[in-house]
Amino acid sequence: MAFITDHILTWTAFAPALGAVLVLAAGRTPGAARRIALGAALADFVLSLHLLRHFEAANGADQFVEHAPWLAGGKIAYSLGLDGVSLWLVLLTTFLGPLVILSAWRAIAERVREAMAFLLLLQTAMIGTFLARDMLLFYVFWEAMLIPMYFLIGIWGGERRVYAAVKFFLFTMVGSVFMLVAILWCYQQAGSMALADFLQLELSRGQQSWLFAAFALAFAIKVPLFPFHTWLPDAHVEAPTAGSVILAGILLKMGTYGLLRFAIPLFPEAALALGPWLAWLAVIGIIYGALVAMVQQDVKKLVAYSSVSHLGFVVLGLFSLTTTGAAGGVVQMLAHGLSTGALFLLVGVIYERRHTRQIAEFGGLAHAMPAYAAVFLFVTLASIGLPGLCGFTGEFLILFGTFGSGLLPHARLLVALAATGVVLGAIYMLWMYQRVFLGKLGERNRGLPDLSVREWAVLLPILVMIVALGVHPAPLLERLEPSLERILAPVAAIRQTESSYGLALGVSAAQPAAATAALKGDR
Amino acid sequence: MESHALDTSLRWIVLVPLLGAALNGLLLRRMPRRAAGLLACAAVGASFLLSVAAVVRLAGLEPHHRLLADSLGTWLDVAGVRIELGFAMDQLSAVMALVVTGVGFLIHVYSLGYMAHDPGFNRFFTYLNLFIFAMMMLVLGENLVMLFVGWEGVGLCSYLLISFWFNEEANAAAGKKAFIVNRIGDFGFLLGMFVLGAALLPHLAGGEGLFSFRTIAAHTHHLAPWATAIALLLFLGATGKSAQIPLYVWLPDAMAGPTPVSALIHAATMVTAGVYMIARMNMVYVLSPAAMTVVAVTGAVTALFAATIALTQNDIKKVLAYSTVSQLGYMMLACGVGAFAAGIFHVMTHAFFKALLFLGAGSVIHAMSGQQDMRLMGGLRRKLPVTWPTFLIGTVALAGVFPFAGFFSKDEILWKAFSDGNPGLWLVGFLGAGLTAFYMMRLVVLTFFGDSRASEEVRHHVHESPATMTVPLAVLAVLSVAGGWLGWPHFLGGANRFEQWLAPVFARARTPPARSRPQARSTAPRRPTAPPRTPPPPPSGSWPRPRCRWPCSASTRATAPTPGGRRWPRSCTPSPAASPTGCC
Amino acid sequence: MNGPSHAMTLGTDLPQLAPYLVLAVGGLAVMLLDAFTGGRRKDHLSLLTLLTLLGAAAAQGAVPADPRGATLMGGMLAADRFSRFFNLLTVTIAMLTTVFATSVYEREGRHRADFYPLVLFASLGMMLLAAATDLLSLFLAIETMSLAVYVLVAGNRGSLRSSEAGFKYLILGAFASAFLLMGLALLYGQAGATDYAAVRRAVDAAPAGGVLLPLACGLVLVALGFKVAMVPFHMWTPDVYDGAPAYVTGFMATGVKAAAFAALLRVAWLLPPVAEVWFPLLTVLAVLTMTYGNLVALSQSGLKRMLAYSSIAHAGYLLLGVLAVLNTGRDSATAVQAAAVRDAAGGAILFYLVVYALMNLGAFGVVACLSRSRDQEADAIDGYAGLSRRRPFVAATLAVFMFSLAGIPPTAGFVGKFYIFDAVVKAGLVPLAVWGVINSLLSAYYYLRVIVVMYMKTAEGEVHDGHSWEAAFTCGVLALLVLLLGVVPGSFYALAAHTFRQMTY
Amino acid sequence: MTVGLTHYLALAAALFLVGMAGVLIRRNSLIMFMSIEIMLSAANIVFAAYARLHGDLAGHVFVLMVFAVAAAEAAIGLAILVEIYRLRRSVNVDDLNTLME
Amino acid sequence: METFLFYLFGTLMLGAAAMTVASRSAVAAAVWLVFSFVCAAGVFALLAAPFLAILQILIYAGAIMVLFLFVIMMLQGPVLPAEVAGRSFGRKALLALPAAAIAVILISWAARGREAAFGAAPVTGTAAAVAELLLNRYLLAFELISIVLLVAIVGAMALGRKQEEQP
Repeated sequence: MAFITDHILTWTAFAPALGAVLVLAAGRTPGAARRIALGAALADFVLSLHLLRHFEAANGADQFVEHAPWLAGGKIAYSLGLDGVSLWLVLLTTFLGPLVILSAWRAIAERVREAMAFLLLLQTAMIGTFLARDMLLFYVFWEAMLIPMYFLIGIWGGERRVYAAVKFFLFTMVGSVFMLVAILWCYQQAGSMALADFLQLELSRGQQSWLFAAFALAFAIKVPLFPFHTWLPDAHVEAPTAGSVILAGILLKMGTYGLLRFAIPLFPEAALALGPWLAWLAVIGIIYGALVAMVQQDVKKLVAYSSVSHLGFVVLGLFSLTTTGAAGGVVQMLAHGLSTGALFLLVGVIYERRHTRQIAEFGGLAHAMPAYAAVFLFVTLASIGLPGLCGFTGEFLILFGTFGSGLLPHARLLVALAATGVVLGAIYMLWMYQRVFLGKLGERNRGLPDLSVREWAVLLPILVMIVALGVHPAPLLERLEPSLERILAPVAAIRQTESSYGLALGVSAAQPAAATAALKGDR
Repeated sequence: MESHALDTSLRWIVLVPLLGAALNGLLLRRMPRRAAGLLACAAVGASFLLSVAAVVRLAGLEPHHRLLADSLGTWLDVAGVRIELGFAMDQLSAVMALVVTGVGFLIHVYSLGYMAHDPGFNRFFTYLNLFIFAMMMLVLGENLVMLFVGWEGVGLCSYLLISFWFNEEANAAAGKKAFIVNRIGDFGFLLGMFVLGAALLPHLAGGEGLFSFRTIAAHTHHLAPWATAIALLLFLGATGKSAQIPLYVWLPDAMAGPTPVSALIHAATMVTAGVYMIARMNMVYVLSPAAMTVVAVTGAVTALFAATIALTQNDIKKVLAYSTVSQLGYMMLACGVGAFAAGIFHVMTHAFFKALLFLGAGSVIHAMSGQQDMRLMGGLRRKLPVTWPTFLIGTVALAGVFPFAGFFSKDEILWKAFSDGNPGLWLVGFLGAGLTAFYMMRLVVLTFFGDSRASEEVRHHVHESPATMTVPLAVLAVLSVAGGWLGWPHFLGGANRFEQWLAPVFARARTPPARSRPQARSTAPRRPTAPPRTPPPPPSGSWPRPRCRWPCSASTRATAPTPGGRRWPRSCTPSPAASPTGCC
Repeated sequence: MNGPSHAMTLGTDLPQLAPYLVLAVGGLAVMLLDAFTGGRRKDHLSLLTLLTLLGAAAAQGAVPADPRGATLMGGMLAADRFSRFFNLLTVTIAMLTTVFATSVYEREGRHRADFYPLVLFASLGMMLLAAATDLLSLFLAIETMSLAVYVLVAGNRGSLRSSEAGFKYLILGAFASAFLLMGLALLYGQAGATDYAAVRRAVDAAPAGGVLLPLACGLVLVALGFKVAMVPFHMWTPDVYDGAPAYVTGFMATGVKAAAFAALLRVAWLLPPVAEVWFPLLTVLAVLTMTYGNLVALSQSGLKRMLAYSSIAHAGYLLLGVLAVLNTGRDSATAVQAAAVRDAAGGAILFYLVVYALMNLGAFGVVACLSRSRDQEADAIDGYAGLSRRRPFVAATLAVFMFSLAGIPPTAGFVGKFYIFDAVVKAGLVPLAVWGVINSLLSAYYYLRVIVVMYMKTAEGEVHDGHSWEAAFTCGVLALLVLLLGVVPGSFYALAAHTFRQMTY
Repeated sequence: MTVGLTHYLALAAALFLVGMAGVLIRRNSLIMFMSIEIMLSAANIVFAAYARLHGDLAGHVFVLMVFAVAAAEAAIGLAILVEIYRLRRSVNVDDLNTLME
Repeated sequence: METFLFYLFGTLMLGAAAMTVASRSAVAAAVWLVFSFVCAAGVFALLAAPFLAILQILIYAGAIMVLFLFVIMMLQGPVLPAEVAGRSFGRKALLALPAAAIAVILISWAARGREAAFGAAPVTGTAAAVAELLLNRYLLAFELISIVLLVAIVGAMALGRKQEEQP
């Protein structure tokens, strides 16, 4: 086992790719392909559990580090590491992996072998993205994600799949190419592609602004942040269920992960200066996404727009630049991965039965499929942030962390606006729920079978995790906090004289000392 | 940190109903009806018994150390934000816990009969148990976040139960409306919580739960600059939950749910959560006279306004619904004038008689084959031998007739409003009380007196409800009569034990933490007379000491007995005198 | 009077000349074999061609690089790593081309006998072009290569498209040759001798402000720009790429371009202060080249034509690298830094040329593989609809090539672009890098379209693809190489940079 | 006025421009071809002139090579032209539009 | 004398080249081109390159142009009317003549005063001298040009072949 545990990160990242090769080589029948793929995904999950078990909670630095020279005489390296943030996102990925494959068990009936291989390759790319500690390696994984996803949407998608796939691909590429130039520039300055060396760069404010903009664009498109979100509904709606789940569950997290891991700590001054703009966009996205979701006629599209709204929260939390807000951001990433992933799975369930997702086609489904309705409601509630379920933990930390952030101007106004998203979220989700599940059961929906055992098997783990994350997020946060402190350290270093958290008496973040004085004087 | 007794039974008070719900929910299909119902009742009953036991233990403690605590661990702890997954029971929680589990148990039993023929029987009990769980979480939560968890949880159960008969689009819409309106309130709640937390966080030492009520109480002086904001935002949450203007709109629609639900959630327990929360946060509210005024005015206006609406309703449940809104207004009024104990007292008595009224109404509806329009009832007096007298008891209790429960609580509120120097508020409340008596009498007359206006077929089927329904009615009737005696006021020769019991809770906030032992008593001699309308600005350099705007607390009267007549303003004659005039 | 007798060095230079000789002799042998075997089966022609190429590679491999970095035949040719590199590259390209061509011929049942010697002679020209260190050998190498390629392009007997393409190429090629010649004449005039070393001396000694030297340099750049399809000398490209048989197009697009860039690098290195004059213009042209190629490629419906425009765009990326090579003298950077940047840029170009050769040959190879005959080439992109079902393997390889051409990781195309842009950034030309990156984004669209059609569209009606086991296999190997170079390019890039560093003149 | 290098260069430049104009303006492929030959001889004159200046015969060798190359180009070009003519009956460049479709 | 000859040959050569470009008929163009090449031979002679002058006439004016004329004759019939009927490039091309003349004048003017005469030729490009160089220093070029010609032969053969062999 030592050869596995010594390179556990590599194994975790590439086990799915190995599985993909196996699927291609040995998956002669669809059934065999599915089984091999599931086995690979499960094996990967086991590997990631090993990570969780041996992760040192109090250590915020990268663990299980692997380093091997790759290019340019080692200036570019195959460098993997795992800190608290990566840990959870990797776990999310490996957790959803088998479920996604299970969900595609029947839904993908043709060209199963390719589909399974793409799913597994995608998983490798995603895990690699979370683990890479070398900028070029990161970029390679980042871009490599596009290809399998592109095929998943384009081949197994819905009516307008081609349009959606190309749009997805091009949008994401637009952002990332600028990031590439920025990476190159930094590489030139730093003399190495190592993230650690990038962090040592001393850049002027102007340089930081440009670089930050280039990075942020890439990530904002991936998130997607309003107004870069237009690819998302198309991609989601056209993608097959498995694709949507991965897209919503993990792929969107890449953007927020990138912001947190790279854009903010690499360019702290720019993050302070430009972050508020992104925070505003995030809030606009929260509200906009919710409003647009409200008028959707297609369940999947509604869920897609809800993602825009939810990820707005994440971005807002990240740009509070406080540990609390960022922790909330990460929790919300996981929560969104679970709840929206589950929602897409559920939409897939009904789509498999009725081949439509139009809200108007349904009504009263709770009569025909009570278990399905119950699960759907449960996930809906998680999605709208009911306390005790995962969504609340994230939203709470984000909003609370942002509220008193001394580093984000107008933080309280932003939170107040963002919090309306909580109300709006309830409106559109429950309205959808009402129209789909409540009321009288239509003729066409009579006799629809309830959840099958396989569907239960897919959903149940997610439901359990939704509760676990809502009730007992402490172990998660415990491992997250040291890493976040470390990541946000460059920002903190700039404003070390300020307390980054706390209410100031109507004094802007720029004069925290004055604010403290005012507070004291008032007493 | 005050010492407190650890008591792991608290968690079971909360979790047993959850277990009941879980068992029922997971075995939804396979569970026989009877078993499901009994399981649910047993769960709530157990919860009740545990509560009683806990209260007994609590009462055994020295008054100012009356606090039972239990913790399931830390919910989250990040960057100084430490939130316990903890439960605590003090005197206030104890009252609420008993009311919720007690009334809840009765309504569970009632529902066994009421829902006996409903296809969603098991589901119904699942939801009910879930609700008790959430409500107990709200009541026993050790901190504001736990309270919020329960707060949202009851909102959810409310949603589920209102749209219980979701076959009707209207019911589903009503449930959704309730949830969303509550969410608007929650928006304020969240923000209020954030302001509070953000103001506290920089001042906390390690290990203190950020939103813990004890922490808040210990750090009130840090909250002073933000008290108004916190109080008002939280109050926005309370208006949602407790159906105050302007967020009362959901409650009448909520009558779409089964009647036991209306009794339990939309009359007895959940809707009073807002009042409970304000009472719980009294230490913050008293810091902000402005916020108190807003609470009081909102409560008073709601009380009157809802009463006027109730006058015009023909649906028996709608009348009761608006009556509930009105009574909630009284509770808010009490909180707004600083009479938290009176507010909570009214919460309790109201729980008894309003649950009784709703269950009685349910019995009527049951008898009338689902008919809810009072214009099509009449003459049920003889046909419903148990329902009729119990209903009448509820009515007079609500109307505030001496010596029924409603008299003591409502009277206390009005008196406190007056003595606080707010004759305007008192007048509004007084008018509302008159209207209450009027519309309740109208309801009774229309329903039980005269000749039946129902169709032949319905008339033929009218029958008294089974014992599972009538026994709870009877128990509640007893409580509606005797429940108020706990707060028998001094001027009638009592000791107002209820207020005494709660006094430490509400005294805590008013005592500067600098002093080692908060003692409400110590303030008593200083406040023999009513304070001026506008408070003097707090002395700078020291923490703004909350000003008692009412002349006395329970302890005041306990320690400095004065002639009751002096306390009673002439214009504020006790309700019994007023009720007959309002009654036609 | 003309120094020592250079014929005397022939003996010592012979081993270094072996690859060229093998090709020349092999070309003759193939010709003769064809003549003697008349109309019978022609399999042995391709066999002999491949053997010749292998022999050339072996000869090149057997002879170690001249440690002195000396030149051959009195300065006519370099025997450095640079020429070795291109010799092997050229041989590889020629072998692949031969395989593809043979696969088409076999399917059709008739061989084009002249193809084989011409490929060998063209390869010889390319190799010489990359090795030329004398104005005369440069000229002759270009002509050898060009003439052979003209005939290859035009050689589809009975095909008007082919003939027209050949003629167009020839006219414009001759036109470019005239420019080249004029430039060479002026250079000769300045130096008084034809070898690069003399030219470099004259350049170094030339007083500032001279007109003729920059003019000469400009004329040479025009001619080479023509060969690499730089805007505005690109106009032949689409027609010729389109008109020639796919395997020939692949050969042209990769071999000719690689050799021309090799020559360009040598010249650019030869004339840095002079080329400096042209830097702004060259910058504009590089930008135009990328942009034009990509923009027009967007609207193409034929795969070959699309690839033609895309090859213009790729020339643009490569020109960015050349600019980086040239730009190193401009900054006030130290000589060491400047040299490092120049090496990085040169290495990037070499690396990219190889990658470009692999993926482009692969793409044209797929076309050849699927073509039913010379006149029914698998050119229309719409014709690829549903290919992923009919020929999953071939479709997958083409997808890899397309992704690589678009520059998406983990393919070699990405790494190649990465090195180029990295060098450009290193040279301080960040705006150019940005523009290049935007362009590669633009290009993604049309490359993706091919994949869309293959994987996401279904064919209308019955489709008959050609099929060739050898071609498919070769494409597979190429795809594998493209992926391999995308994942572990390090040592190969190091080799390329090292090669460039040791370039002599 | 003495005749020196500059004169020859001027002559060559003029020839070169004339040839270039021919290629760019004319549409008859034969005449385009001839124009290119004019350009080549312009280059030849430059070579010869410089050879004279430097007293170096390399220029002559270059010119010699140009002759041969020109012949080779002409041979192939004309062969293609004949082929095209056979297929299309025109050598007008504007008619070479099969590829434009 | 040299000046006179230079101007004579130069002007004639340039004029003939311009006429080549401007001719409507390919035959006329070819004839003008031959004339131009002959003049070029004169220029070579002036530049102490007798061998080149002779080859210019033999190869260029002789062989290559004969090839041209041959092809022109072969294609004559239908070729030329197309252009004549369609366009008037000939006339436009005549503009090249004055343009070239102006170029000459300008360049001469620019070189005025700075022009240095070649002086006595240090070497003369006789056949022997050129051959000496060609077979020594430029041996490789010599070999290469043979390959170029070989390619031309192969190409011309391939293109001229009647039809490819069928299986």
